[in-house]
Amino acid sequence: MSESSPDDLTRAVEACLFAAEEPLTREQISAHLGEADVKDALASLQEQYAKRGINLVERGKRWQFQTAPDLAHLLRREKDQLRRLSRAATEVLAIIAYHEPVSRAEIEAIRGVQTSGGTLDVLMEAGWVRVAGRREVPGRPVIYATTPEFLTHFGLDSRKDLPGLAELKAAGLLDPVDDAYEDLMEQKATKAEDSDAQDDSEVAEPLENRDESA
Amino acid sequence: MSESSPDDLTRAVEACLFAAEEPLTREQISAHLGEADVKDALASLQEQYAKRGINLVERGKRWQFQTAPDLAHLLRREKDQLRRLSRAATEVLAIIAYHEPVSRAEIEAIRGVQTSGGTLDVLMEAGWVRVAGRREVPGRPVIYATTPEFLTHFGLDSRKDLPGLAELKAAGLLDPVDDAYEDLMEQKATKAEDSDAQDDSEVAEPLENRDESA
Amino acid sequence: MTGESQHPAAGHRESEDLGKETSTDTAWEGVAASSASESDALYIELENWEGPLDLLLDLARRQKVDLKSISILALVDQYIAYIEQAEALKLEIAADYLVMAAWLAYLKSALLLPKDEQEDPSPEELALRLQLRIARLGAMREAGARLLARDRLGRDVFARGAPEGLRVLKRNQWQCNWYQLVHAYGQVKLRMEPVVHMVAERPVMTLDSAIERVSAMLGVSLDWMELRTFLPVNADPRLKKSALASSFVAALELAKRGKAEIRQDAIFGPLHLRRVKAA
Repeated sequence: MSESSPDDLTRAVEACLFAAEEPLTREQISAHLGEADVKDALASLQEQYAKRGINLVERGKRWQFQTAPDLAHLLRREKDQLRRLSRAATEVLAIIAYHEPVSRAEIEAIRGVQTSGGTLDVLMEAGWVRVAGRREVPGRPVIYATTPEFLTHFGLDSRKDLPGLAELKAAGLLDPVDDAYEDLMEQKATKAEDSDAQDDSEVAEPLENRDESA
Repeated sequence: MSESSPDDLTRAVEACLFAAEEPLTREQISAHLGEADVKDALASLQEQYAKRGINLVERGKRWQFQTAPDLAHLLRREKDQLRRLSRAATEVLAIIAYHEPVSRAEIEAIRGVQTSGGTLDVLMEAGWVRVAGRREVPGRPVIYATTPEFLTHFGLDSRKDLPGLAELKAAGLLDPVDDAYEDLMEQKATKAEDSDAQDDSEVAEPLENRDESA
Repeated sequence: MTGESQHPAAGHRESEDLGKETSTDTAWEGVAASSASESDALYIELENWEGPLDLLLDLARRQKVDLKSISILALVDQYIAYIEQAEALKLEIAADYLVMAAWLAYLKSALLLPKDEQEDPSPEELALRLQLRIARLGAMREAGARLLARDRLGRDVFARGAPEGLRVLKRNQWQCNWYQLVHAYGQVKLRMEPVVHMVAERPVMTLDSAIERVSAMLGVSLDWMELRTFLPVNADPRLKKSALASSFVAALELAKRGKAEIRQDAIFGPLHLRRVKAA
């Protein structure tokens, strides 16, 4: 650190992020520093801090310093205990995060149970969920989505970072039941055709297998 | 920084000071970190941060991170915003200009409406009005007058350049409201057939009134 | 109430929900205490299920297979057995659990029927859809647990404790020009001037002069004449308006006196006047 002292812009970006009370976008940092381009400075700071007790992280396009996760046990204090999220709230939060934007009816379809208004209130009060407009269908239901604070709190760079998102998508587990059912039926139909086609070559296959095992 | 990654104790001290809500003594830091000796860690951190945008400083045996002094100006950015003077403020300014020096009570007597303190504050913030002493009458009310900036802004050599009532009248600025109303009706009659413009002018009046109350 | 499959202990259930990434903070609220008596435990658990689908998900997890390959028939049996036990213990069971039990019993019987007697949608389709729903809920349950187990701000990682804060000082640039200034003064002076009502002198045509004028003009011709032709030609527009109004009233008056007749061909159309020939 002492060997290579950072340039002025990097120092300015560093100071800005340190002093800020909340995560800053690149644009906000630029605005504070006379519209300077801070992209490289952020990248170099992120690298410089990677192995320190403090890290520079990007959460949904907003940057902030925070303590390194492996030091959690040293820093956690009694008063820091977060209010526990109820099971219902956790589930609703997950559904909103992985499906956003979703209406209450859609949340209820997945959970198979009515969601009390209080559950959504808790999530909105925590600042993790917001009303994201209305769906343009009959009844114009309100739809919900997650907030930048959600990403910050759960240490996600972006929504793509949600744990297991790619796998869930690939497995079709984020599609509505109706769609998933129809997909399954289609797959079955094509499989059936394939196996019909295979019937003709039934004789050939065992031979091939035998070859392989030899 | 990346060349020599700090040891675990130094990292822990770094994170501790970063997350602390107030400056910490060496003993307090030790207490957080299982009574480890943090003297060397503090010294090396102080050196590592010496040329950065953030410095580690000791003030009265307490340690804290703070923004480098030469960057302090970055934390307070000034931004101009253009704002139109409200109608009430414009009236008060005009009264002060024509009658200075005047007390608030006199302004109110001329306007026939109570004047909020905020209005005078705005005019003083704009740099057009100043407190010009007190009137030597019971209660010794503060009296207000215009400033040289006022003359400059309005392109006046002196207050005597302000048009008199007779001139205002001649310029049509003091046309009696009744006449103005007649004219409006006349315009309406001609416009009535091909446009709905009259609706707009009807809406405009209440809006202006609202301005005044602001 | 015999054995694990019918009487899942609350503690066991919790650890299954959370999976590997469990940390102490992520525990669900209000999980039953293990010291509770058997009936209490069941009761508390029923309170803690988030609806029938939740109970089904938990029973399905107990089959210890991929949710895609659970046996729906076994699941139906387990669910019904569970509800029956709760009923036997005279526990209050929410209606939706009973509805689900009835529906599952129907599904089971349909699944056991010979294929050709089946209705649409087929019980296989219903079973598959139920399985898909359970899998979706399971996926979200796991996702929630994994989310809560992440390095969370304020629990695992910390923001700066005492940031100096970035300030944007907004400096107002007030705008007002000379015209607005003097105009405002004029308005104030006007507002505060003693109010004097001046009745503006307007050019008008009185009814009497209109009657005189219209009857005179009617005397010229026996043909229908439009009302507007009675008006003075080069008059001030304001006088014209007044003349139109008084001439109209004059026409009505003359008609009333039997000296003229009035015709109008269309609504809002021009009015025509004609002298009534002396009998």
